Amino acid sequence: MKTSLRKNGIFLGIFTALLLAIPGIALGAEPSVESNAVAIDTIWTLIAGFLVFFMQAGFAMVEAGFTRAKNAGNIIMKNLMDFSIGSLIYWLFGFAIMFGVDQAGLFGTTGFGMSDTFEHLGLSIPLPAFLLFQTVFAATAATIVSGAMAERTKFMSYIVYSFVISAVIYPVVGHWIWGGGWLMERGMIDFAGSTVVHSVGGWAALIGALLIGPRVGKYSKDGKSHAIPGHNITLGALGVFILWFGWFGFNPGSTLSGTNPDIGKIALNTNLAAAAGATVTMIFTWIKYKKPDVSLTLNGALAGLVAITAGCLAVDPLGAAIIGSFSGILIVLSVEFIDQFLKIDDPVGAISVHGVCGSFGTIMVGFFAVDGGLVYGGGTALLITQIIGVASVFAWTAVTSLILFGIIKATLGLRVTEEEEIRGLDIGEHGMEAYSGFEMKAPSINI
Amino acid sequence: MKTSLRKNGIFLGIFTALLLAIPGIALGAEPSVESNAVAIDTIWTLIAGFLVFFMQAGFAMVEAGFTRAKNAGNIIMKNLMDFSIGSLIYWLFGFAIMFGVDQAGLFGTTGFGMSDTFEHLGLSIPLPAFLLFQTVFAATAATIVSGAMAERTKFMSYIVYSFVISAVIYPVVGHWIWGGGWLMERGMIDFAGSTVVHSVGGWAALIGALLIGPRVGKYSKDGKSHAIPGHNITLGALGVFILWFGWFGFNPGSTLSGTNPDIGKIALNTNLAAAAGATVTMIFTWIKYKKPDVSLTLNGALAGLVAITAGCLAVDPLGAAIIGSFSGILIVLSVEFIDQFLKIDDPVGAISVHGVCGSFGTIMVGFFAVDGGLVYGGGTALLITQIIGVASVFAWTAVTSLILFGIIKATLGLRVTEEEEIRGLDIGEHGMEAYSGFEMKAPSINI
Amino acid sequence: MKTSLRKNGIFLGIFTALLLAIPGIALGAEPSVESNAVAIDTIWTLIAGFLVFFMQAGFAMVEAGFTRAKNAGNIIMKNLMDFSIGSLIYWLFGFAIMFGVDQAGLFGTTGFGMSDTFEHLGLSIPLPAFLLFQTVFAATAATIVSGAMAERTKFMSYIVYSFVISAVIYPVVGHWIWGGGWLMERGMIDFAGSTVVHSVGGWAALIGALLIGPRVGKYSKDGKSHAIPGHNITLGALGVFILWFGWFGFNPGSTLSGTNPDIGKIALNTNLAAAAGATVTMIFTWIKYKKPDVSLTLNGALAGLVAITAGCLAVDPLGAAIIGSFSGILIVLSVEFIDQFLKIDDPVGAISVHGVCGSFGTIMVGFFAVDGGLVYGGGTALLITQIIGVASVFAWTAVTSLILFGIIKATLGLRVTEEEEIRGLDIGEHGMEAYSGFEMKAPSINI
Amino acid sequence: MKKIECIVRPQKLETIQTSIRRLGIRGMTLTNVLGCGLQKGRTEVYRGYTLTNNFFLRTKIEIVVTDDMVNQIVEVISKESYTGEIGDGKVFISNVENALRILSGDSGKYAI
Amino acid sequence: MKKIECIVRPQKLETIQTSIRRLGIRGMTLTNVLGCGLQKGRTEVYRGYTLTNNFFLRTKIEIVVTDDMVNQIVEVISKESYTGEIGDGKVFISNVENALRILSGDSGKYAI
Amino acid sequence: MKKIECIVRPQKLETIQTSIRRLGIRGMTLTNVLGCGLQKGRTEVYRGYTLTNNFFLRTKIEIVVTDDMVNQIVEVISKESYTGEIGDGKVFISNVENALRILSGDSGKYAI
Ligand SMILES: Nc1ncnc2c1ncn2[C@@H]1O[C@H](COP(=O)(O)OP(=O)(O)O)[C@@H](O)[C@H]1O
Ligand SMILES: Nc1ncnc2c1ncn2[C@@H]1O[C@H](COP(=O)(O)OP(=O)(O)O)[C@@H](O)[C@H]1O
Ligand SMILES: Nc1ncnc2c1ncn2[C@@H]1O[C@H](COP(=O)(O)OP(=O)(O)O)[C@@H](O)[C@H]1O
Repeated sequence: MKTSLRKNGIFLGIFTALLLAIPGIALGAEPSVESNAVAIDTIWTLIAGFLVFFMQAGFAMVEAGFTRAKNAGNIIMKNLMDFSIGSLIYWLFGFAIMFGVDQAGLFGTTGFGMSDTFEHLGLSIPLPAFLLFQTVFAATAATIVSGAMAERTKFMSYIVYSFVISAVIYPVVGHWIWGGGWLMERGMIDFAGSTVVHSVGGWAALIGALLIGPRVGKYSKDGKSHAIPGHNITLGALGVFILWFGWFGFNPGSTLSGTNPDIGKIALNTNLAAAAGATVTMIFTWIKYKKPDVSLTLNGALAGLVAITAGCLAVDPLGAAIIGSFSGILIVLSVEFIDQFLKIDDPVGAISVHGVCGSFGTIMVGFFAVDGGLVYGGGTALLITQIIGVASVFAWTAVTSLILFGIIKATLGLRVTEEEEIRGLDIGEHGMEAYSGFEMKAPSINI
Repeated sequence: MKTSLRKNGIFLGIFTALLLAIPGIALGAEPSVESNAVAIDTIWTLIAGFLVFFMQAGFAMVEAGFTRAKNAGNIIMKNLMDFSIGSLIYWLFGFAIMFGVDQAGLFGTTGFGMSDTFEHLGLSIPLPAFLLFQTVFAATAATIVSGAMAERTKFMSYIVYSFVISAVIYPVVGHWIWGGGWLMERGMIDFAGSTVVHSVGGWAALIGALLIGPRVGKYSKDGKSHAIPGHNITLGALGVFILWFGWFGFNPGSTLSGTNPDIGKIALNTNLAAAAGATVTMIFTWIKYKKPDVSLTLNGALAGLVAITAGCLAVDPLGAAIIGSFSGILIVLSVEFIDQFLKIDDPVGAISVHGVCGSFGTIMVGFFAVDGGLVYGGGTALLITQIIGVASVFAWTAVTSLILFGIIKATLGLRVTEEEEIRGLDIGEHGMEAYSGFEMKAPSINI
Repeated sequence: MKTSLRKNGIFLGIFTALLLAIPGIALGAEPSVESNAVAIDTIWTLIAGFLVFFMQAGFAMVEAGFTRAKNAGNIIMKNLMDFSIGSLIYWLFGFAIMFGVDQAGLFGTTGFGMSDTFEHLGLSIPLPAFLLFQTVFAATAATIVSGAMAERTKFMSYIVYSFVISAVIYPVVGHWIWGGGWLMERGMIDFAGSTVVHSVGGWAALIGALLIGPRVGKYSKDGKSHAIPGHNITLGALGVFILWFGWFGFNPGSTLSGTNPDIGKIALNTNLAAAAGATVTMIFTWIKYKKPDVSLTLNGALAGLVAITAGCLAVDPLGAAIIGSFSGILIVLSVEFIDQFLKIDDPVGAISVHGVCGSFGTIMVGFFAVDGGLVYGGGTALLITQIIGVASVFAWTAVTSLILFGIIKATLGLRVTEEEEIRGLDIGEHGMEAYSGFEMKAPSINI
Repeated sequence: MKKIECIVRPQKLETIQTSIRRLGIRGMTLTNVLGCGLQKGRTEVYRGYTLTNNFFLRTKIEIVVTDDMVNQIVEVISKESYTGEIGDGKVFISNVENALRILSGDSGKYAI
Repeated sequence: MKKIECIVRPQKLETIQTSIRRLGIRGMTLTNVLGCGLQKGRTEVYRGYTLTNNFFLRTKIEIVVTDDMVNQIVEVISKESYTGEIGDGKVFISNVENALRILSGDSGKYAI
Repeated sequence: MKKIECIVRPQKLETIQTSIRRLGIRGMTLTNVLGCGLQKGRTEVYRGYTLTNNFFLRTKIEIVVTDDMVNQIVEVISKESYTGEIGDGKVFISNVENALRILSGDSGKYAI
């Protein structure tokens, strides 16, 4: 059969692949040490990207599980759409802003609609692999906001928001720190995006949640904050496990290189920070509230993951465990502060997890970076750079989000009607129920 | 310790592995550029195969989530068993039909029970890795049918069906297009199986759903179609995310080669088509039905994935986005047509997603293949080949499924009793309930 | 931009990675055939480790799904915490016991707190990658117990138990068989840990369940055993699919080497054993109980997976299918025996799946190892070694668990109060409900 | 005023509701209940042991009406619920002393 | 003794409960029900076809009290449940012949 | 005919049911309810703030019987439900004017 195949010159479908797989046939080129190294880097980047994609499922489950059943379909839909729309717009627009040829250290200017080879990046892996990897990162930033604004945001307004964050807000920050911009030039370390990805999502979430206001019933007239428990903690926990799993793509994959011997260390650091975050939150809530709090402990694992993202390459395992541990305490205090003091209603704790712990973790690199960190005798230079980076990203994201959500609020409106909110957004926005067949407690009582 | 190990000549367990991992010890052979290339291809194929395996979980969640709670255990069981039985029978029988030495372009004839080395395939990766990869593909085709025939099929009859599709129906098509058969010779492009895998599953689903008839209560006497909402949209959505994740193994993995630089492009195309499918379905249902439909949008993402599967290597990203977009509209029209016009009851939309969009995507390659597609000036040759391929696969699958389901219907019976259907197949077929502990609405009301 | 980067000598963030990815820049070293082989082994080990990590989600879903809703949050929390605490303690302590320099074949003695390079292991992959891989294995052993002791164990006591198994009980066995200890010297084959991981978990579960006693209502005064159905079989099934998926990391990954051509065979064997286990259990329960039992069939798949773990490298595919098939029967008999004869209450069947089938699978290697197995004319030497190994691990684990649980029982107490048990551990231990919003049947009735 | 309380098979609900509406009655309240009666319980096998469940999912319909409507409604319900199989259900009639429509403040027969 | 049975919007439950407690009444029993009345059903679109649902989630509150408390309680409930929109719900009052508190064995008005 | 309505702890259901069956009564209807009474609510801590829940899951058992059976049944129920802890529940007895067995068309005491 092989002979006949060759005779006919037909090299199509899976069989082509088979043949390509034989070294010496593939693209007429012999494999070489260099081509193998590129292949290793490519499959590593792609597989890591796939894992990061899967984090979308994790976010969807966490956000749905931690909110009420009557809004579950809406949350799912938001998660699906911010990824889908984000993928398209980032491909056509955002990627060029982030990785196009630099303009004054502020943003990229070339390669819109992929009309460029992006040779200036000096990538060894194929451009589409790099683009895919960057796309799933961009979508992560976008999806963070849906949790904080859950259970009351108009679907249309959310779509508009998603579009803008993936097209502009995120790519600009990405350019500053990863794409050759001014913070990169200054030497800021944000290896896999505590600031670039998580704090951008977190701060946008802060502004969004502030502008949209709390859910009906969240604060009584006297300002007392009420708990609105999530409807499916099992699913929420599954989401956390999926996110943790995906983070093994997020951090070690950010080397873009499987031939980089540091990937083992990055994976180990990531795991230790998450483990420390969860453990410390459990202990801290146990002491503080008398019982180990399940949902905060789940947040604690995520807090550790977000915090180590910046420094996963720069710190050593002990540093990772310390950063994770601090985050495990910080997350609890931050959730309480935002909820009870600032009175901003963030149903899933997204602002604290991504905004606060993301920024915190980035600054911690200034302390714990083995090379340049304060604790290791590296002085304050790096620390200052980190703080400048965190602050500028906060400023940029807060201002642009304020404008964005402000315009949406003034035009489309941010919020569904109170009636719709009480009945649930699933019915109101999508005409369906997520759990048909189950007897539900009536929407909006939580006894 | 190492010394003592060597002294004793004991190289077992994990430690062997450790030692094997040291280049120069493994199998007494030095690693070479060629052996490294083979290793890269092998791990790529295996990891991709693992991701495709995981799609079984995705199918199980989508099918269970989109149908009623009283049948959830039964659906789970069907998904588990079609994979399990399929794995065994494909190993012993189907693989030989698909990849054995060709007989007249129609089927393979050698290697039953793995009694062959399959050297004629010219594989560089080890045969077991290839077999595993093919097994998970075969199981995907089988599992598609369970969704369309859900909530009314006798378990025993489903087992028989699974057996036959994995042993004969799918492998024959696989041979035609991938195993050296006549369509491969003609140059048909179905890179990862829009036709081979998805349309085979989809068309078998069509015949199955047609022969078994609609669920009780689906159509009223006047022919009006009624909605029977799924019981767990959150879980269904999780299933879609898992499938999308698995598709990154399905398509890029079909190169069987991690050294193939096209894997990045394939992954990117896959993602863009899915994103475009979901986005367009959302917009289209929003316009058509006034509200963005959650469950159809989830189907839309799958429609884009199925459609791009054939052409993920041959088209460019723009082509991928276009194919995905078209599928996003087609899926809505097709679901409506099959449900309301043909009056075939397909609870999860499997016929439309896999049969219709699979065939559609395969034909689209004739238009959008960069090399040979009509749009790129390649003439109609490829398009005609694609259409012939799609049509022949439809004919083969429809006829054999008709015989298969016809015989089952006449002997074992396809359908459970009406009483059992109303009470739910979980109790009837398996003596259990999936959600013990929850208060359920009584089976068969959906108020 | 690249130039300016070099000029400034700034090699930070993702961009460093980009540059590192270019062969010839990474760490100042040219890639070589050897460095590529190491990279392949490293990414293989890491990705496999990530998959094994994801098994934690599988265990959490299986255990939560197979028990009652009122304890779901508690189970989730246990799974999260045994992994988190286990990761920390294994890093600081357990790893040294397992892989430190050998002391009399019994345990390791060096490298506590990672204060060693572990050069005596002769690892080619970076130590952190190896440590991560071993950590996720250790956590698997720990997590098995939570299922068997579910729905009645004090959270604090479970935390203490987790700590000890990850620090001492598991690492000692690991040392014996994988770390250069006496069973390794004797030539015992337990490739990926049927005995090391699963039977350790299973036997600890046996002792734990024995000491804690059955759940309220499980046995009536006359000794009759009652069914307490799980609350979410769909989620349980998802867990099984996740575990199966993760097992493709567990077994093939235990080569620690992607350049090892056996990884394909191992993956195939793993899949066939699981498929055979599920299929045979389905048939066997169908004959025995008149209906194919969903939850036992799910256990059957796991039984096949556990059993093949020891011999996945040593046996051929036929041997794998046979071992899987036997396990499919054994699991049913064992569940019945433990439940109805021994009257030990194991809500999820963990003792049978992990303890019984793990030991069984290890012994089967003595029969079916292609090289040295009885069936292949290899005599009884290997078989005897295997039996000695299984027996010693049972003895060690049973005795240490007895001491551990005995001490906990005498001090902290193992069990929650009866009132708390009836109300559910979610409220009692954590002050929350997992399914707020759903109407639940009152805790502790199962009509 | 009387309260008609009937326990019926859930799958009959839709036709019952339609027929009652035809009598001009729109108000009713449904509750999900578990019923046990002469119908024999079903036996399930789960993980190898049998459990007998004597309870069946039923729907309770409560309708408060003026005395003159009672017979008509009971008749309709009996007709629509009848299948001829054991388990068809029961109807209970009891007295209601007063009713109040919160929206309008109407009471007595004007309230229903 | 009378049984006050009222069907209200679930979101009103908390304020109703608080107000009733103020009258010194602590015992009550809640049931999740589906109610259908004058309020027009909502129409949902699922996968392209419309389904009309005439039933709304409501909460039934049952309170058994001595005769003298009835008016007071009904008044409080009406006040707290009122929104002015259709669907505000109804109150039904019927007679209860006897009551028993299992714990103490008290019966009649001492039981409630 | 009388309707015996009792609110009991769910975990007592099985023994109650068995004991009642021994009296020859097979028909009964169960509803899942939330009860609030003298029993003090429990306080839960969720994400750091406390919420007090005054409601407990209870099962309501409704049995319609001829007048002569009432005392016997109430006695059995009280006995089986008694734990001595607050929250043991209550029994209410009210009058039922008529009953109808749909299957046979029997009414009155023949229907139950
Ligand atoms: N005496 C009773 N008190 C309360 N509910 C009853 C009584 N008898 C029957 N029921 C309710 O009516 C339903 C139907 O009764 P069953 O005896 O099964 O049917 P049928 O009377 O048609 O044979 C039962 O499931 C139960 O809910
Ligand atoms: N005749 C009736 N019998 C039983 N329940 C009724 C009756 N009329 C109304 N209800 C209950 O009261 C609820 C409110 O009634 P509805 O007519 O919608 O509101 P309103 O009377 O405020 O306009 C309904 O949902 C239903 O549960
Ligand atoms: N006046 C009442 N009206 C309606 N239901 C009541 C009343 N009093 C008590 N109940 C029901 O009875 C249950 C038990 O009452 P509770 O006062 O807690 O127990 P006990 O009387 O044993 O101390 C409550 O949960 C509630 O459902």
